[in-house]
Order: sequence, then C-alpha cells, then structure tokens
Amino acid sequence: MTKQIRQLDRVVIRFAGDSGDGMQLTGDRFTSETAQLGNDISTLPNFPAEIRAPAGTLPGVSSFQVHFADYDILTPGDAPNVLVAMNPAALKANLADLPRGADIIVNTDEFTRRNLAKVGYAASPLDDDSLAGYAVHPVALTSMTIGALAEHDVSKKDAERAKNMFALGLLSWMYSRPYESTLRFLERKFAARPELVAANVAAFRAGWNFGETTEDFAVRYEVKPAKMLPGTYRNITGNAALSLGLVAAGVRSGLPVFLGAYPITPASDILHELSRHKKFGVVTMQAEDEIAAVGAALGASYGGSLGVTTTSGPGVALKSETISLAVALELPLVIVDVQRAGPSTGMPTKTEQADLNMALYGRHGEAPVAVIAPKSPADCFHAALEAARIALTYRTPVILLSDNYVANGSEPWLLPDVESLPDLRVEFATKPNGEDGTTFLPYLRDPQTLARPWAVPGTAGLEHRIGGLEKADKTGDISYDPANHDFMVRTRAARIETIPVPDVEVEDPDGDARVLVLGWGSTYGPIGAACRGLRQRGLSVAQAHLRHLAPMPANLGEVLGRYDKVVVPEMNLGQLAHVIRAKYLVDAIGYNQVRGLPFTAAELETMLEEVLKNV
Amino acid sequence: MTKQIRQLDRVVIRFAGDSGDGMQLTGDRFTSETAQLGNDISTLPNFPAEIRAPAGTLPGVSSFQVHFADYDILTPGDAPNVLVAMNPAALKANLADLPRGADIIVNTDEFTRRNLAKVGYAASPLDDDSLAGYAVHPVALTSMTIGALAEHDVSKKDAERAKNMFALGLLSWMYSRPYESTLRFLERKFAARPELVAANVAAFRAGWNFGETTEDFAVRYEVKPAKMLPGTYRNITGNAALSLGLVAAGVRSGLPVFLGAYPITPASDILHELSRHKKFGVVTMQAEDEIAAVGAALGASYGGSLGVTTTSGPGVALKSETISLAVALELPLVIVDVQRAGPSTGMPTKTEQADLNMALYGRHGEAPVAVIAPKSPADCFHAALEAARIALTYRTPVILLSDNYVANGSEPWLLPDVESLPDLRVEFATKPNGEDGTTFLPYLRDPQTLARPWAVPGTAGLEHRIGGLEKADKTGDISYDPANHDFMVRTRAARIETIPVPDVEVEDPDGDARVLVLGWGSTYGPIGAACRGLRQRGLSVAQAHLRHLAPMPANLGEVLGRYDKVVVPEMNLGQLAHVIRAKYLVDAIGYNQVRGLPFTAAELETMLEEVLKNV
Amino acid sequence: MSEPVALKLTAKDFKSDQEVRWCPGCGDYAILAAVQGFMPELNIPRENIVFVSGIGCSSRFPYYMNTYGMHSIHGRAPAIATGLSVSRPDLSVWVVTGDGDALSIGGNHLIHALRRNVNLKILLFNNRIYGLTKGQYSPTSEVGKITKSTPVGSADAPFNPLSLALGAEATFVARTIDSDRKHLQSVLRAAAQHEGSAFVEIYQNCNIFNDGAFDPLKEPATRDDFLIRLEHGQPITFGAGGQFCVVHPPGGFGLEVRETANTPVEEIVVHDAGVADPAYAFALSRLPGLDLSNTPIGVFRSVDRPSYDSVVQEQVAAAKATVDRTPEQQLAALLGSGDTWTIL
Amino acid sequence: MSEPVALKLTAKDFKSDQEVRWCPGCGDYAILAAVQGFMPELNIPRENIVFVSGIGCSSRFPYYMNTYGMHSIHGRAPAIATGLSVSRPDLSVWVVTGDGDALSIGGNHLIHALRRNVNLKILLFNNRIYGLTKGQYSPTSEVGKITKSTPVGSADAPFNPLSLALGAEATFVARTIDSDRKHLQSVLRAAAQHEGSAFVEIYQNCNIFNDGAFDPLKEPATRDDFLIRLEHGQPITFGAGGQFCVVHPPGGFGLEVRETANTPVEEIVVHDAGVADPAYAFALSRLPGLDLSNTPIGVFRSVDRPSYDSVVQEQVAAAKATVDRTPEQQLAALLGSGDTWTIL
Ligand SMILES: Cc1ncc(C[n+]2csc(CCOP(=O)(O)OP(=O)(O)O)c2C)c(N)n1
Ligand SMILES: Cc1ncc(C[n+]2csc(CCOP(=O)(O)OP(=O)(O)O)c2C)c(N)n1
Ligand code: SF4
Ligand code: SF4
Ligand SMILES: [Mg+2]
Ligand SMILES: [Mg+2]
Repeated sequence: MTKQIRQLDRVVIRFAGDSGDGMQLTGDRFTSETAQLGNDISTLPNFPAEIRAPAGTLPGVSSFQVHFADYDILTPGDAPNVLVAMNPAALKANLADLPRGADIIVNTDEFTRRNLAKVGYAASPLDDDSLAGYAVHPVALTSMTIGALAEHDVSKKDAERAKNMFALGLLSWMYSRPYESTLRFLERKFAARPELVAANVAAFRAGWNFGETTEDFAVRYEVKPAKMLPGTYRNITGNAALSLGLVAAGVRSGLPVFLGAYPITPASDILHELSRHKKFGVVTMQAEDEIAAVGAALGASYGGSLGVTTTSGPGVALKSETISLAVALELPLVIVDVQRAGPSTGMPTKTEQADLNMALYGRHGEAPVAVIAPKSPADCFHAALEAARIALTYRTPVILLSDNYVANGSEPWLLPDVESLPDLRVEFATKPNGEDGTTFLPYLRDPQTLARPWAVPGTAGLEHRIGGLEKADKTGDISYDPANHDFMVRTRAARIETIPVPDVEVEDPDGDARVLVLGWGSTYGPIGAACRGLRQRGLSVAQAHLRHLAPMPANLGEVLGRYDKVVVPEMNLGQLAHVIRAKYLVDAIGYNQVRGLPFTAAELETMLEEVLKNV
Repeated sequence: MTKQIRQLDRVVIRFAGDSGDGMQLTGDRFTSETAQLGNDISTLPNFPAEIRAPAGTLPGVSSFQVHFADYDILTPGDAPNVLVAMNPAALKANLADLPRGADIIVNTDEFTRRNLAKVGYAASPLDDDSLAGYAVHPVALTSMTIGALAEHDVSKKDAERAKNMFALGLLSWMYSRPYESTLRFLERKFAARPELVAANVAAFRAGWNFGETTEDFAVRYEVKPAKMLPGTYRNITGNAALSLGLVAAGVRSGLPVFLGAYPITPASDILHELSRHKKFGVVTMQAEDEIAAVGAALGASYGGSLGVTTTSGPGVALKSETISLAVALELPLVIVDVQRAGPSTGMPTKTEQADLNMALYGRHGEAPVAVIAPKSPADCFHAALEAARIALTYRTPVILLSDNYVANGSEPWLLPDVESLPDLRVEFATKPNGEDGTTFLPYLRDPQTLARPWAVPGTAGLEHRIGGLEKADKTGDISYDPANHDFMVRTRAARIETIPVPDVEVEDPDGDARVLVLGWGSTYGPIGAACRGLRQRGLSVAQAHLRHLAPMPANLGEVLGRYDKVVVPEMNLGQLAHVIRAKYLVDAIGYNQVRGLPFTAAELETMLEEVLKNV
Repeated sequence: MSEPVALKLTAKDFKSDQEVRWCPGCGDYAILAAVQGFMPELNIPRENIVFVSGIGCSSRFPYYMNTYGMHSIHGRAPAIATGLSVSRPDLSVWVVTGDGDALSIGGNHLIHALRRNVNLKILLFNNRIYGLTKGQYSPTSEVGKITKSTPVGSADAPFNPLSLALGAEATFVARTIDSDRKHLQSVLRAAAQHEGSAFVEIYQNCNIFNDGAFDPLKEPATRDDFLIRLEHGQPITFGAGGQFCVVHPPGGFGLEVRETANTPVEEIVVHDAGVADPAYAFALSRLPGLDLSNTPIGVFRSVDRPSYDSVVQEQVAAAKATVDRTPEQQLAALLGSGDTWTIL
Repeated sequence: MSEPVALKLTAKDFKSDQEVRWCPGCGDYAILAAVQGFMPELNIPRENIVFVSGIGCSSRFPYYMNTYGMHSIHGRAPAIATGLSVSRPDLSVWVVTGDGDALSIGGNHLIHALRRNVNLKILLFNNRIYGLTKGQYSPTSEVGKITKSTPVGSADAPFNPLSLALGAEATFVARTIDSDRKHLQSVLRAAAQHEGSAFVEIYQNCNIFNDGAFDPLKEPATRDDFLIRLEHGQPITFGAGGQFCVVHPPGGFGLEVRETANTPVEEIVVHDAGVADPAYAFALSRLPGLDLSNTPIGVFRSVDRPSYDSVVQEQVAAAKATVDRTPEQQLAALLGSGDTWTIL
C-alpha cells in the first residue's frame, strides 16, 4: 500500500505511559532521530512526582513531549498534535491537554478492566464516544510486540518491555525519521546482551512495518529540516549544558572545579554529570547536607579552586548563612539554584521562578551577590560560564537561577568552538601589595573591579587571616569602626552594582511597539513564541529578556522608559516586576501564574493581545 | 560650702570605664534613681565587642549613656554633657563624641604611664592642653574610695571595686538624685555579705560628700520631673519588654509559651529572661542550633503551644527553610530577630536594620509571612503581643524585627493594666468540619481570616496529616494539581495581605508639611527628635512610622500621596525605601547610614533641613 | 489510677485513607504493615499518637497512618518532634526517618535527641541508599559504592548507626529487619515501653536502587547463619542449630564468634540489654562483617535515664506549684517587679 | 624524594601581629602558646599551614597564628576545611573549635568529617560552657548545670566528645589539657603525624564563666590521682606513685581502676592505641567519673584508614592519567560527545 505523504511545518508529539514503560527513553530516541534530520527541536519531560507509584495509576504516568519544526522554535509546544498513550492512566492524565482533532495512539492491550478501574474509568473510553473529536488509533502494541519477538530468545518480560521500541518504530515511520542512530543506540545500550539488541531492533522494525502496512495510518508526514546556522549540533538538556559549562569554566580558567553538593530534585543531575568528569580535575563531593556542601565549596575556593554548589530552593535557604560569609570573605563561589515549586517541599518535580527574591535578598545584613539566569536549555552552558566569569573576576558569590523547565527540557545546541569561549584566567596574588613592599593587604582592591587579591594558601609571604567579622578596609583586620563599616557595606554593594554586564537587547522588528514584554530565565521561549504569534497577526510588541538580575543592565531604565506599558510574565507572584517598579519607578504589570508549569505561548499571546488593545 | 543650684531641662551622662569597672551597673543605678525622681529617661549601653579584652585597652571599654529630662524625650541623646571616664581608655574611646564645653570627670588614679601607653597616649592628656575646651574634673576616685573604706573589713580588691559607687555617689549629688533605691539595691545585691553592703554604701556616701565639699564642683543641677501620664512606671530594656510581652501573650491566650532558642548576641537575653518564668508554664529549650530551635518551636505550635524562636540575623538565615515549612503548614510561630550589623558575623554587638529584606523575601518559593517591628524599648512589649496575636489568629509565622538599639536601650514604661491587654484566646478545632459531618478538612479556611483550623493532637476524630508538599485546598492531601497550586499560592499571599492592621498615623502638628519622613523600627526616636527640632525652629515636617511591614497599613498609599517628598531614613542601604517605591511607585528617597550605630537626632535634623530647603 | 480501658483497636484502624505510593516490592510496605499491626497493642487512642517524619521515601510513612502526623522537612523530624514531645508529654511521638534523613542532613538533631533522651521512638529505615532522589549513596552505603553520584565508587567509610547512637549516649538502641514482622513488632514493643529516646534501625530493602542489600539476612541459605537474635538474659547463640555463639575473649574488648560445640557454656556471652556501661552494646554493634555476617538484631541496649521531657516538665511543675494566684495576677506582679515609681 | 630542608622556624614565627584578646587568665592563652611552640617541629613552611575555625572565644585562634587562616561561621569549620583539604592535599589543615561550635551547632559536620577521615587536625577547646555568648551551658556541661539559660539547672545529659567521635568512626582520638604544655604538644605531635582526621579534645579553663571546671586535674592535691596518662605500649597506671592501675575485669566490657599493689601485673591493661576495634578506646572513654576522677589523657586511638582526601585525589589522578590531550581538546571532545549532527 502506498501512503500519502503530507508536509507539515511543525509537530508536537507526547509519549506517555507508566513509569516503567520507558517513555523518557522513547522520547529521547525520537528526539535524536529528529535532530539528525535537522529539524529544530524543543523537548520537555514530565516525571511523576517523587515516588514510583504502583503501575497503571495516574501518579505513575511519565511523559515526554517533543516539538519539532522546519523553522526555529522556542518551546516544547503548548498542545500535542499526537499523544501516544501506553495505558489508560496515560490517556486520562494527558487528554485535557489535547486540542480537538489530535491523533491519539493507544495501546489497547492495556485497556483491561482492571487498568481502567485503577484510574476511575467505568467503561473503556475507547468504546464509548468520549474520544469523538480525536483521531484515535487503537494499536495492540504489547501483543504485537510479543508476537514479533516470538522467535527471539528473550523472556516474555523482556519481550513485553520492548513495546516502547515498537511505538518508536511506528512514530518514526509516521514522521519519516532516519533511524540509524536508534539502531546504533540499541547496540550500545545492550552491548552486553546481544539477544536484547536483536529483540529491540526487531520490535522497532515491527512498529515501522506496522505503520507501513496497516490501513489505520493512511498518511505519512514530513517535516523538512529547519534552516539553522551551520555547525555541529547536539541535543542537550539544561542540566547537562550547565554541567558542561562548569567543566568548560574549569578548562578556561585553568582552575580545578570543586563541586560540593547535596542531592535534591531537580538539581541532582548536575552532581551526577560532574562526578563523571574527574579527568578534567573536577572534584565532586556529596556532602552531608547543603550547608556542608556550600561550606566545602567555599573552602575549596579559598584554596584556589572554582567552588561551586548546586541545589534547589530549600537548599539555597539553608546555604544563606554561608553565602553571607562568602560575601564577607569576597571569594568566588557559584551557587546554582535549579528552581522548583515552593514554598517548603512544594512540588519538587514542577517548575517555578519564585526564588528570585531569595537570590536577591535572602541573606541577613547587606549581602549583595550577582544573580543571573539562563533562558533556555542550551543557554545554561553559557550562563554557567558567565556565572564563573563574574565569580572569578569580582571574587563574589554568584547565584545562577535555573529552573526545572530549562533543566529538564532540551533543544539543539550549536557546539561552540572551545577557543572562542571566554578566557577566564585569573591571577592569584603572589607578592606583597602594601606600599612598604613587604606588607600584604588582603582587602586592597583592584580599582577597576573592586576585587580584592586572591592569595591562596601555599603562597609564601602572603599569610593572612580572613573571617566573617567586619574587616578594616585594606588590611582586613577585625574592625568595629563605624565609618569603616559604612564604607565596607557600600563598597560591597558597589562591587556588585558596577559589574559591567551587557546591555539588554530589545526585539522589536516593527520598531513601533508601545508595549514591552520583559522576562527573565526560562520564560524566554513562551514569551518569544507569543510575541511571534502576535507579530504574525500584524500586532507590534517588543520583547526584552534579562539574563542579569543583579546587577541589571545599565540601559534597562532607558529601555523601559521607551514604552507605554511594560508587562512582566513570571511563574511567581511578581518578583521581577517588584524590582523593576522599585528601581525604575515604572508601572510594570505582572502577569503571573504559579502552576508548576511553564507558560503556554497561546495564553501569553491572548493576554498580550488584551494588553495591546488597551494601550 | 553652699553650692549654687542650676535648673536644667535635660542632661546626657555617659559612664565609661573598663569592662571590669561595673559601668553598666553604675548606669543602671543612676537611671533607677532618675526614674524615681520622675524624669523621662532613655538609656543606651555600649558593650565591648564579644571578647573581654585585657584591662585598660580600647576594645575593653564599656559604657552606659543616660539621657534624662523634664519633658518626654525620644533618644538616649546624641552627645553627652558629662563623661565619667574611669581610665585613659574610656577617655580616649569617648572623647570624640563630646561637644566642646562638656564636663569630663576622670579617675586620675588610673592615668598611670602604663595605662596611658596601653591606649597610645604618649603623655597624659590631663597634663597637656588637649582637653582645653572641656570642663575637666580630675578626681582620684580609686584612692579616695580605698581611703574611705580604710576602716572597713573588706579586701583591698573589694575596696577598689567599690569605686564605681563613689562615682555614682558623686554624680547623684551633682544631679540631686534620690538615692534610697540604690541603698536598697546594694542591700539586696550583697545580702550574703553584709560587709560589702557597708563598704559600697560607704563608697557611695563618700562620693556624695566629696561633691558636697570639694571646690571643683561648684554647681549642683536639678532636672525637674517630666509631665508623664499618671500610672506606675518601670525602666525597661527592649529585650526585657519583649520577654514580658511573650509571657503576657501566654497568659492572654491561655496557651503555654514554648521558646526554642540558640544563644546569639544580642538576642540571648530573651532566652535568659524567659527561662526564669517557668511558673507561667513557659518552657524554654536551648537547642543544638537555630534550625532545631525553630523546628522545636514549630513542633510545639503543632501541639498547641505558642511556639517562639529568638535569634539574630545569622540565625534567621539558618531558620529560613523551616519558616517556609511553617508557611506551608499554616501554624502560628513567632520568630524574633534582634538585628545586629551584618553581613555574616559582622559586628555582633552593633545595631542595624538590614534584615528587613530577609524577613520579607528570604525564603524559597512564595512564602509570605507577617513582619512587624517595635519602635522603642518599651514598645517591644506591645509588639510581642501583636506578633503573637497575628500568629495565633492567622496561623502564620510572624517575624518580629527588633534590633540591638531597642533591645539594649531602656526607657520608662507605663505598666499596662493586665486586663486591658488584648484577648488572645484561640479556639482549637474540636469536631469535624466537613459537610458530611464526619470528615475533618484541615485546610478548610475561616472565610474571615483565611486561617485554617488548628486541630491539635489529642483531639479525637480529627486525626490528620500535614506536611511541606503542596496541599489540596480544604483536604490538605498532597496535590500536584496546577490550578490548586496557583490557588494555594495566592491564598497564602492573601492570608497575609488581608490581615487587618491599624492605619499608619501621621504626626504633622502644623498640618502643612510637604515632606514626610517615613521610618520603621528603632529609628522612631531619632527621627521624632529631629522632627521636633525642626518644628521648634518653625519648619513643617510630617512623620509617619511603620510598625507593620507586612502587610502594610491600608492607608499608606494615600498618606504617601499627600506629600511632595518622602524621605526614608534607615540603618541599611534603603530596604524599606525599595519596598515603598515598588508598592506605591513613590519616589521615596533613602537616607542611609550603616555604621552599627543609631542615627543621631542632629544629623537627621540637618539632613531634613536640606530636604525641606529643596521642596 | 484505674486500669486503662481496652480500646480494642485493630490494624485497620491505623490505616489512613491515603493511597500507599511506594514502588511495588519496597520494604517500606512490610514495615508499614508491621507498625499498623502493632499499634493496637499500645492501647493508646489514635488521637494521642503522632508520627513525625522528614523527607525521603520512608518519610511518607505518616501519611499512611491514621493518627496525627507531620511530613516535615529533610532531616529535621527529631527537632520538630522534640518540641512536640517536650510540650505535650501526654502524646506518644514516633519519628520515622531514613538513612539519609537521619544520618546525613539530620545527623545533628538525631545525636542531640539521643543525648537528651527525648521521649521519642525513632524508627530509622536503613536501605543504605537515597531512595527518593533516585539512588545516590548514603552515609550507610558501603565504601566503594557505585551510584549516580559516585560513578567510580564512594570514598568514605559509612556510619554504623548503632555505634553512632551509642556514642551519642542513647539509652535504647535496637535493630530489626523489614522482612521479619514478628521480630520487628517485638522491637517496637520494647521501644514503646522505653521512657526516653528509643532508637530503632530497621534494615529495609529498596528494590529499585539498592536491591538485595540485606539478602544474606533474608535468604534461607544464609539467614540463620548470619543473623544473631539477641534475647535478654539468654546466651547469644545462632545458626540453624545454634551452632555458633558469641564470646568475649579475655583481654579483648570486642566480641567474637565461635562454634558452640567447642565453647564452654560459661564462655558464651549472656545478653543483657540493661548493662549501664554502653561499652557492651558498643562491642555488639561492631560485630557484623562487611558481608553482614554476624549481624545482631534485637534490643542492644535499654537502660533508664530520666527523659529530657520529664525533667523539663518537672521543672515547670515545680515552679507552677509555688503559684497561688491567677495567671493575670501573676502577670501583673511580674510586670510590676523591679524598681517602679508611680506618677499620680 | 630528598630529605626536607630544616626550616628553622621558631614559636615567634607563628605569632601574628594581632593583639590577643581573650580574658586575662583564659586557658586559650596556654593552648596558643603550646601550639605556636609546637609548630616549628612540623617543619612545614608557614604558608602551607591553614587554621580554620568557627565562632566562639576559641575560634579567634586563627587570628593569632601567623599562617593562613579563616575565622568562619559557627559550627561550619569542619565542612569548610574539608573542601580546602580535599582540594589542596599539599596543605596542613587545622581546625580549631569549641564545645558549642563543634558539638552543638557543628555536630553534624564534625561526625561526618570523622567518618570520612578527612585529613584534618581538629582541636576542640572544651571549656564545657559557651564563652563568647557569655555563659550558657554547652553540650558538654554536666547535668543540672545552672547557667543564664538554665536557671534551675540543665535537663540534658552531656556528650562525651571522645565516645561520640569513636561512635562516628574516628581513626584518631586524643585528649589533653591546657595546663600541661608538654603533654599538649605530645598530643599535637601524634595528631600531626596521623593521616586522616585527628580529633583532639583539649580541656580548657574558662575562668570567667566556668572557672575551675578542670581543677581536679590541675591541682597538686588531686591531679596525680585523677589523671591517667596513656602511653602507647605501657601498662596503664597512675597516681603519684603509680598506686592505681586500670584493669579489664573478665566478662565485663568496661575498664576499672584498682590499686596496683593488689593487682597482678598481667591484669593491668597495656595501652595500645592501635587496636583496630574501637571498642577498647570506647571503653577508655567511659572511664572518668562525674568528678573527673580517672580521666585518661593522651592518644586513645590511632589507626590507619585511607583518608577521604587521598581516595578522592587518587580517583581524580587515575582519571587524569588516561588523558593524552590538552584540556581544550578534551573539552572539545566532551562537548561533542553523544549524538551530534552537522549542518553545513
Ligand atoms: C533540604 C533538602 N535537601 C535535599 C532534599 C532532597 N532529598 C529528599 S529525600 C533525600 C534523601 C532520601 O534518602 P533517605 O533519607 O535514605 O530516604 P529514602 O528515600 O531512602 O527512604 C534527599 C536528598 C530535600 N528534600 N530537602
Ligand atoms: C549561627 C550562629 N549562631 C549563634 C552564634 C552565637 N555564638 C557565637 S559563639 C557561640 C558558642 C560559643 O561556645 P563554644 O563553641 O563552646 O566556644 P567558646 O566561646 O566557649 O570558646 C554562639 C552560640 C553565632 N555566632 N552564629
Ligand atoms: S525508591 Fe526504593 S525506598 Fe523508595 S519507594 Fe522505591 S523501593 Fe522503596
Ligand atoms: S569568656 Fe572564657 S573562654 Fe572566653 S576568653 Fe574569657 S575566659 Fe576565655
Ligand atoms: Mg535511604
Ligand atoms: Mg566552650
């Protein structure tokens, strides 16, 4: 049977199943095939909440969404065009997100009475008309897989497990994906058990062939490669990019990276990743708690390493006292906060941007630090380098505010040329800097950067003591002098305030926008997509996105002044908006959602359209 | 010899000596005598930094300043009219604060070459003209005391120690203080050693008589009683008043007070004081650290106590994660932060207001709490009651921002009638609140207060589980539902935002002021004194002072709008000003000093005059 | 005091309406069932029982108990429970925690609760791994453990939780195992009867991230030879036929295992959990080998020392006993103490 | 490696220019002098020595040492020092801490440093009180201690720092006393030679808030009868004329004191700090009475176990040994690993 081939410019597919169904892997593979083809991609996994729920239940559903297109895209997509539902729970949990008309591929084998009951379906939705309006494709995925592997020398359990490869084969066929990388992947993954390689490859092929032959799938789709800058790409998650950024910072500074970390969702993967790069001299230490983790990192910085600590909100709260010490000691320190939904334990697997206030203000005394945020998964690489640059150059703690959305989402990343990465070399102090030529003044500052000398233990002649008590200017001796304290407080503030950061860029292709949308961090994608949507419909809107939250770009005040209205969408109750209002006395309007989910481009577009109407 | 008697309206005396000289006690006694006489009073001790320095050194100087007047006063005074300097270090450390013409009473016995050298005096300042311009009264305090006690049966060391009583006697004579209370005090203090009672009384009388007879003191002063509201008064420090306020909150709520605390300067005294009030059912626990302290307090609140934790900035930083849990659990909790100079260890014995940001914003996620601040030592009593009222009524953590200045300063306190204190009784949940009459919904809120029921363990039928994960509205079950999270985040915010707090009052006696001075916390005294000074000179200025920092008074926006300029003096880099700007888009101007010292009324007056000139 | 009324509760009364959400096969299920099955024995009304936990798979426990409960934050349960227990001596307060929760981030609160002898029953579910955060090594993982955070093996020696507890002055120290409900319940019984902190380590299988960690103590082929069941007042022998015994070689400080057949009866150590000197229980805690051979379970130590709660409450009671006025009168007196003066 | 050059440093070289600011008479002075006097022996250049402290009177120590130093925050010195030591194995890292700093707020970091066997020399100045915050009781204060925060007496049993350290798997545990410079230095010597964590408790007099706490160990009338000086390989006897001795009664697990005259020589315990089983050192740690009678000083335990630092550094070194490219090339390879595709 020859199938019709239809061209699409973009598709959103969501693979959903039970935690044990291998949906993350399936999604990953599909993404990889898609990347090979040259589409632009954006992905988002959705893990179940922390505990593995019993099979087949709603809390046990795991899903992976991939958005790919023949042009550059900004988000993993608002609503899936296709849902692959491996069981009733996966169907039920995801149905609400589907637009009418979407394709639903269901594994009918799992629609048993027992499984249906588990999620509160009285009757099978496949049998009544509750799915009318969707294009439902019932496929006996499990049994067909088992059937396809009848001749293979694998257990029934292993055969059944391969059903995700059947699904992948089917979808790969549907969207005409090149599958070589998946075959290679299976060979690598099961290298130790060749029978499993064979079985999984067979399952994949069976799925592919099923698409080819069955009548239910009459159409095959193609999404042409996107126009992308020339170069080598890989698909990367935010946490992976951030980890590589830290490794790169080590290489480019020539300093050993020391990571002190305590596991916490969704930051743990950075610890896992960095612990695999010992050959770069990266030392990772799983500490007894967050306080020890940041303490060890600070101790390592004192000794001349690039000290880093990675955590999420609850961990940053615990680290505050030590960060305040780092402010007083004026040593480099990178604190990565992969934000999750709070307060308290909150929803650990969900995203949020509600730690900005804490990053800016969450310490006792006047304890300013630099704060920056990546805007997309791949950008985490560069943000990490930038955090390291600021920490090393200005001898200051830097808080890097990632979040669960960028951390676990992925996108293609144009591999940078290593030589083009910023040069982060620093000079340790090697000799006395006092006027007399013999004294060492640990708090004598570089007039340019206001940074104090970094004199690491082991340097003869520079023995000195530092600590958390207020220090006399220059000498660093303990001082209770009122004027000195005032001076030091202001100097520490100035040290952050005067860090030169790039001007914020405004995207306003029409040039006549009267409304500016200002964002920070992971909202970049949805905001950008929304603005595009508006422009495509002939509306003018300007977008600016902050990477630097402290200090803020020097031109920001001027930029804000150019627009009649400034809208600040945030996944919190208005934290950036608050700062903007205070600093620039601009009546910034917050658009806030605190749902544990990224914004959808569509809702932002609707909201902005409303705003545009009223200027 | 009859002495001239001169009337004064106010006097500032500073007693200064070595840590071992008993200056705090001397100042306390003088204050008490002065209180008996009916003057208004304000005092401020100044302890040496944390370690007892070797005798006679500058860091070892301890001083106590008392300001008393025949009218109501607001501060301990900018500059002393009289300095009592028990040794060269005390003279050197305090001289810069004295206005020309001030009286200096020095203990010449201590001006030995050795003691002079210790503080870097090449020659005795008593012998050269470096003290020209001051009225210096050299008194051989030590030897005269020893002489006066020659017949007494006490060791030389004990005799020498009594020299502070000689000084007190002399000053008491000079300012015509009634000394009965001091004699009673000495009897109590040395009850176990009658020979010391006799010796100290004799030293006191010797000092008094010395004033009476010596020619050096030609004038005796009188400061008439101030007009004060009728009632019974006592002189009280902020920490003592705060402690009593917490005891009162226990009595008025009928709940046991549970204090979990870890010692830290300048908050430890509250732990010490509360541990003495077990007969009120107050339980105090010195925990292993600040995290355990707040944890234990929260556990006690869960069990139906009024849970309180007291600390200073570094401790609050450590408690943040647990406070965030308390926000999620919606249980009463009072967190007292007696602020000191930061960041990090900073200057632990010095004052500052730089923890406002942390109180408002220093937690991960959207974790709003109520924040209030006392304005004077005696006000700490009422602020503590108010903190307890909000915590109990709204089931929320409340941060009470005291600081070293109010904590250790003292003033006369009109004892309140116990029956007039707020009624803080709360009702525990006792029965199911679900519609079905059998279910208990731990997160079903009171529509008025938005508070959830407080169902304490031991209540049959209300067994339930709470925790830090996001909770479903009403049931409190774990929920990852996006809409529920958004709702709960907003509800928690609304619960704080809608707490009714009294309108802010504006003091603008002339009614035509165009400049408003807005303050919070311990700056009340100096700001008030500065405004008075301006008004006495015919200038109009309005003063408003915030007790409630979160939520802010409902009328604040309207008040701010009335003035051409709003000036916000703070002992930080502008934290309240920042909030005011953000919330009300008012161009509030900060006047900031971060010197570890309270503002002087004079400097504020000068600054405000400048501002007034330019409106 | 009259005899307590029998409440006639059953295990079912202790099941909450929350769906239990551990991985299928997790050892936590067995512990939950054992605890629920044991609770009725206490004959304490459900409302007077509180379970407080930290964070971790194990710390979900309170949600499944139909008592009062708090699922607090990571590592802080002992501190929170201390405040509760000290202020509410009428309650029976249980802490549920994991090896990471109790010994990593919460180590300080744990050792201080034990030193203070707070009246808490502390159940440490030791699976020698971080379950909830998906498989990093924990302070009880063996040296060289390969996990996500230690791809070439962990570098640090683990804690022996019982040695640590004993070093921290614990008055009651016991060990039991998820798979042996009867034994588990016998240990819970002893813990519940103890006035003060009762520290119970429960070996728990995490079948996802550290499966089989305690298999030698469970598998029919090995368990009898590996497990030493301590019984107060009984000579310590073990093995299917009691063929092994524990002796205290003269001159040495530790314990050793011998063949019973070749050992004079009087040389076999008779277990006494009540020895005042913790050195004995400490020696017992050092007995197991890296392969889990010679693992004692049961109550290692159970001695009397006033609980922190009782001393604090006695101090308060003593102070209150001196009071002969209403709280308001007392307060008025307190406010007016010290030097006062009156303006008319 | 060639013989190290003798640096010929003196105590004076280790005095910083900062004015020492403890209360006159404080035991900290004696410890400072002893440490400064001992340092030259190490023959380590001053710049390779770092003192890290927390907060407390004792923690002012680094300011007075003319080496590198950090006066950090309360309780965190072991954690900070761990990061420094692990990343800089070439340094000699010393931690100075107090009983509150190490055992109260810092308890968790301390026990983890010991378990890990981080290469730190930890000097705990135990004055059994909070000095810096002016006299509250500490986790080593005796039960019933009356202080500002416990006006009717403390309710909780203290830690025995050495028992706690041993329960936390410490490889080196010792005790000494401020007043005996020679002994103090001998313990420092042993600690310095130990690879891994060396935990040294130093009894220190706080003459302001807890004066005389250790007087029985210092006063001529009692000290000889109270102090037990442990010497490796020597029978444990004490008393002015060696009239007392320590025995290990058969069957028991603890140690007891006897009169030497009535005790067969072979029954006297011969001190061996190298016993692998910590039960011996633990038993030693339980010997003192509440009145400080029978207080052993010296090295209780000193055994070999790879330090955390060394294992971590070996892992890094092993990984680095596989590298045959420049860091930049390696980085380029890392960035380009996994599935990549190229657009031309
Ligand atoms: C402050 C904080 N840090 C880290 C975490 C992440 N976290 C949750 S549970 C856990 C460890 C769980 O291990 P364990 O206590 O052994 O419990 P298990 O899951 O094995 O039962 C960690 C690191 C957290 N929730 N909070
Ligand atoms: C986070 C924090 N909590 C509390 C304090 C206050 N504090 C400083 S030192 C100290 C205890 C000191 O006792 P110890 O460690 O025994 O040292 P010592 O002064 O006796 O030498 C305390 C509670 C602090 N500086 N920081
Ligand atoms: S991860 Fe392990 S400990 Fe956690 S629920 Fe699953 S099996 Fe149990
Ligand atoms: S308070 Fe005590 S420990 Fe601190 S310096 Fe003084 S005597 Fe020493
Ligand atoms: Mg575990
Ligand atoms: Mg101490």
